[in-house]
Amino acid sequence: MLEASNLECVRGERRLFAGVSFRLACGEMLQVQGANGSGKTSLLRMLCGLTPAAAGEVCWRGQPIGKLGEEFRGELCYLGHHNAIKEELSPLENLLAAAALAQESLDEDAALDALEQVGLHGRADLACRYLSQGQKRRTALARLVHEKRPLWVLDEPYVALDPAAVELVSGLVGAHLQRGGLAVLTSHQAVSVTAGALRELWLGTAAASYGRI
Amino acid sequence: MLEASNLECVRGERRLFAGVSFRLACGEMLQVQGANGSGKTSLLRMLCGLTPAAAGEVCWRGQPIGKLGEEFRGELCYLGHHNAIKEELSPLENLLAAAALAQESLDEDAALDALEQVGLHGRADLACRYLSQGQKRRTALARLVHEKRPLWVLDEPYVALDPAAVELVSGLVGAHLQRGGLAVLTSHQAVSVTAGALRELWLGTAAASYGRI
Amino acid sequence: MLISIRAVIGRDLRLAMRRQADILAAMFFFIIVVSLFPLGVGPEPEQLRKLAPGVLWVAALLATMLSLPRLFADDHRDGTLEQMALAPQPLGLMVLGKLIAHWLVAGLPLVLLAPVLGIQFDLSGDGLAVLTLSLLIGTPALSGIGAIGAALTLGVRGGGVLLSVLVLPLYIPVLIFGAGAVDATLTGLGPQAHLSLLGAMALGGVFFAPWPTAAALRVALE
Amino acid sequence: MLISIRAVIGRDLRLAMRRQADILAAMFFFIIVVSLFPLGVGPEPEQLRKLAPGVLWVAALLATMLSLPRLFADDHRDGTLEQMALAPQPLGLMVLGKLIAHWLVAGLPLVLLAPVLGIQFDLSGDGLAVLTLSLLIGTPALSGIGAIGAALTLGVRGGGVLLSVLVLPLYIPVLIFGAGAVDATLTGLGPQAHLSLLGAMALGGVFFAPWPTAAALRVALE
Amino acid sequence: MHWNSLAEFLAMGNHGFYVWGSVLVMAASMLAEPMLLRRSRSRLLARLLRQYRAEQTEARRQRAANPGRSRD
Amino acid sequence: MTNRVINWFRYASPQTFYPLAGKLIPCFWTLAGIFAVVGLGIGFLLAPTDAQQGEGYRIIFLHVPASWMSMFIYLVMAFWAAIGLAFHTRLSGMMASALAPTGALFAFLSLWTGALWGKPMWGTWWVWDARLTSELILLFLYIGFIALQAAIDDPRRADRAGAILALVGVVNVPIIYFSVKWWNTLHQGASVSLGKAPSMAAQMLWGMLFCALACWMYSIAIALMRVRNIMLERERHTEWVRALLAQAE
Ligand code: HEM
Ligand SMILES: Nc1ncnc2c1ncn2[C@@H]1O[C@H](COP(=O)(O)OP(=O)(O)OP(=O)(O)O)[C@@H](O)[C@H]1O
Ligand SMILES: Nc1ncnc2c1ncn2[C@@H]1O[C@H](COP(=O)(O)OP(=O)(O)OP(=O)(O)O)[C@@H](O)[C@H]1O
Ligand SMILES: [Mg+2]
Ligand SMILES: [Mg+2]
Repeated sequence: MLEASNLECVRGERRLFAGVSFRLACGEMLQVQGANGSGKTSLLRMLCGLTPAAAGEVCWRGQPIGKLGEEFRGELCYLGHHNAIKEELSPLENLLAAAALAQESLDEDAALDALEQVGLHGRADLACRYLSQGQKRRTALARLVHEKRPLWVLDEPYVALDPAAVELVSGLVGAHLQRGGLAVLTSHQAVSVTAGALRELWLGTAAASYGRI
Repeated sequence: MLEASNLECVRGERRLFAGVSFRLACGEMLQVQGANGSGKTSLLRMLCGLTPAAAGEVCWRGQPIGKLGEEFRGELCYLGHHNAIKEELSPLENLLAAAALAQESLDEDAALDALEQVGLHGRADLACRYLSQGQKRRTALARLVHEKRPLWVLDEPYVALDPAAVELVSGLVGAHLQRGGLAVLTSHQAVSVTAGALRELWLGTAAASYGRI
Repeated sequence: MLISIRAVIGRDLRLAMRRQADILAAMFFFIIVVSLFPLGVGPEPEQLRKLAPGVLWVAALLATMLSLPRLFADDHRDGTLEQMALAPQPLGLMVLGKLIAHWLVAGLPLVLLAPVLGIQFDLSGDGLAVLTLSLLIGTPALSGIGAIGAALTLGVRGGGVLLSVLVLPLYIPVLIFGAGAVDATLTGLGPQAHLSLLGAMALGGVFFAPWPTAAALRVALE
Repeated sequence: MLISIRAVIGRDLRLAMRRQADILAAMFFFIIVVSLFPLGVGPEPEQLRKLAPGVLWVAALLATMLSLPRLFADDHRDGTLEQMALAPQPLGLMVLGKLIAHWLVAGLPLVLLAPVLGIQFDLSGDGLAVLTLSLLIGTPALSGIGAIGAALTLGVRGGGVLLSVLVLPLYIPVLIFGAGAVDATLTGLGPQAHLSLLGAMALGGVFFAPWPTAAALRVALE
Repeated sequence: MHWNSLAEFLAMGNHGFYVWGSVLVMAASMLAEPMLLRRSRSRLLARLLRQYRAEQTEARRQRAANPGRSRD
Repeated sequence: MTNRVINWFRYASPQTFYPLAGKLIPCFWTLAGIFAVVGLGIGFLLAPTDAQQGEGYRIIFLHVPASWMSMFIYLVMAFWAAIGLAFHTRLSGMMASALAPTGALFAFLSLWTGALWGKPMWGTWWVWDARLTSELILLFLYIGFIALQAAIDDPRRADRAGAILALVGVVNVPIIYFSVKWWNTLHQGASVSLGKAPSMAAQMLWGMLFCALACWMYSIAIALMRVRNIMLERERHTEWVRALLAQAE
């Protein structure tokens, strides 16, 4: 489904990585690993089409994502370093607004249910400004609860979460894989998914192997 | 040295915690733990005197910190969720500026050395805007390398760091404790310090207040 | 398609309502700038009447401009803009939605206030009517042009003020025709010619601006 | 103590240099607003000469005001302000340092530009000299008063525009005496009285303002 | 008494519009303010009562559910 | 001595102030009503026609009290703000926020009645006269205060920020007033000049006095009403409000 071939990333005068290739099928998850600054975030943004690659190509269902455009974006769910939530709005409103933006239908009950699942019941109507760091991240992650699009790209989803929440998110990703979804994620913590195949990709000199896969 | 008695924290209509008391002596470290939103950040800010407590008192060397004022602040090093670095300045400039602000004397060589220790050599002169999330956090943490003030208050110092960096920071904290310093920190990861006594403080009851998680 | 525009408008309006201060404060800025002028140039009513169209239009322009930096900046900072760029519909449409919301929040209140402020400058009934009409037609153009500038300066160092440098020259035609319409009325010529030119600019601003804006946003996100 | 003020000034100036756009753009904003006016009100030189002091002063005031929201906002967002509040010296002193840096970056360029722009309005040599002098004395007061507003609206919803609502009324005396000094020169009365009042306000602004500002910053950090 | 007729009183020497315009707006706003306050007060009280009752029933339910265990 | 101080602070606590205010409100309303009837009766029924301005001058019975109140209330507000900053009493912040809307209302009414007066007397709704201008600025100051408080949701933060603003404002009000005054007179007189105040007949003076007293009583009553609302809202989790609610049930 998702295929990257010979990706190269150049930042400033630095070549972060080159020749990164992999292929990801349904039900598989790719964990991108590497030291700080090895280019994980850059790689993920390339996979989404946010940053152009210096060389190489990303294909989705066999076609380059640049060509697919909206068709590809309609199947992609990206979660970056930033939470993409508005501090003024409540978690509930944020969740509904995010769904509307992605042209998904999410009714209020489903949204409330999602928030409850990520442990924010009782906070659903409090402006996000007042939430703790971890609660903000949970709000952002609540999108995943009812997310049905096949490709998830998650950049350090576990940051700021407590262990219980980490487990919960792992469960969500596991369920997604079991449904036949794909996931690409980065994390400095060990990732345990309950289902699906886990593949790893090491960036940078740490393992001295571009594309061990 | 540092003593908190009966601290209470009220946010909005919620009482986050009450009756929190502890005493921390030289060479001891307190790890504050609790689920997301249990009030760890709030507690740390109280200990620094940034937020007034709803009830209770924080004392340093036997005197309330409100009275000590600058005297207390001169012995405190606080690192919050935010990195307190300017995106436009390079790590080197940021480090020097932070030292100047705290009225410490840090020469350029020492600063460069600190940056090298946190793994930023080669990046010392790049604007922080270009750094990765983890590298930004490392820049903020570089302050600790030559930090001699006795009380460190660190809010989730390990966030966004790779395992190597986590170890490095643990080593710094350990050395600080061995020198007779005090440290208060929060982290959702397990903390291992090489020296000094580790005490734990649990806030909130995850099960009771957050339902399913 | 319309649904997603509606969603964007709805969200932005809700945000504005939540902030309230935003709407009120844009209006007050307009009021205060207009009231500052007499303090700067002196209180003679004769002179003030002559200045009125220019001052009111310049103030409207500045008030709009001040609200521009936040048009995309908030969405950029917290990552919402990335989500919009990745949404399965043209970014231009969503920009159009944001534009409409921006006008409702930042443009319309100025139009409604203008007659009251005109009185402070001792304008006649006719003058007041044309002033209001010219603002009603002209402010959408201001929002449209402003959006391009806001997108171009997004995430750029010193964005806020750089924005005004980019946008103000483009605002000049709107200012000239807007103030010109009122002036023409006051001097007895008809305002029609000015107003129809203003209308053309407004249409262009609203339907043409979203596309370069969307392109600029994509560049900002790279 | 002086060392820490110096450190703050040095850091802020370095940041401004790094951003550059900031300084340049504030100046361009000033230039553009001043140049917009003749477009809005028509080109008669007689009338323009009368307007000159008012327009230049209002433009200086708006340009200063535009640079205010960023005075503390950046430091607040990235956590530097917390560090300042925890530094072992009075916060007021550091605010004073930031004020001085702000004036050097946002006030001084306006002073240097004023004579050039005054020529556009056909001001006499005397008028130009007094205009420049009045700006030199008055802009520190603008920075000082503005800092209070910036601190009060820090981290508050709709901060940017709320700030102008709070600050503009307080700016009025400065505007009146500043424009008044030039006016008095043009009409043949001496500017001394106005200028000395302006000086008193500037002293008050610089030495009094840092304390309420520091208090407001502590409130914002709570 | 200064006036000869009601009509004269209302005309106010041709300044009726201005005088009564002032009186009307001033009276209206000075009557509206307390009325709005009264309304917001009754709404506030109703809301607080609702919250209070909800809390009470919640507390009672919890006590019934796990007697012996005090709040944690 | 200490006893008295403690006593004083007892009344500064919302808990004791709330019922006290509740008892006082009807008294002030009654007084306001009486004074208003007397004042307006004198002003509109008994007072003679003014020689220069005809009947139009009767706006004075509304305009002057409103103008006075708008200025007084700002002073009182700043006073409470200062107390709040100095002693951290909860009541003072609440009083300041309770006064602001009423002050703004009076400033608006002063402008409105003044404009309606100006049209027949000067032939224009508005001139940039010193007094008028400073009243307008006063309205802006009120609005700034209200907007600032509305923009901060933590009441304690809102109180402190508002107090700082009110105090800065109160230092500025005289400066503004004199600067505006000077500004206007330095220019070669406006083409429309202020009609001199009518030489007042004794009846006018009494009328105005009673109207002003009515406005005072009104302001006190309104401020007490509003402060009671604010207290309930802010202290809804305290024991005394709960006791109150239990009673109401
Ligand atoms: C929008 C228009 C107006 C505003 C904002 C305004 C404002 C004020 C203010 C603030 C005061 C109290 C000042 C003081 O006591 O020193 C005042 C008093 C007064 N105003 Fe006005 N005014 C306006 C229009 C007028 C007009 C049109 C007249 C009459 C032709 C007028 C006549 C008076 C008089 C007689 C007093 C009482 C003077 C005194 O007690 O010293 N005002 N006004
Ligand atoms: N202009 C530039 N010149 C040199 N290096 C640059 C430039 N811009 C970015 N970089 C480097 O590019 C890298 C970006 O890395 P990226 O954000 O993808 O890292 P990451 O693997 O996500 O790291 P982290 O684990 O810290 O999130 C950093 O090492 C940064 O220093
Ligand atoms: N106005 C408010 N009303 C209700 N709750 C509030 C309000 N403001 C803050 N809170 C709550 O206060 C808590 C703040 O927690 P704090 O940031 O101290 O948590 P933390 O322990 O640091 O969490 P994390 O692990 O996520 O960083 C959050 O639970 C938040 O929901
Ligand atoms: Mg990264
Ligand atoms: Mg925290």
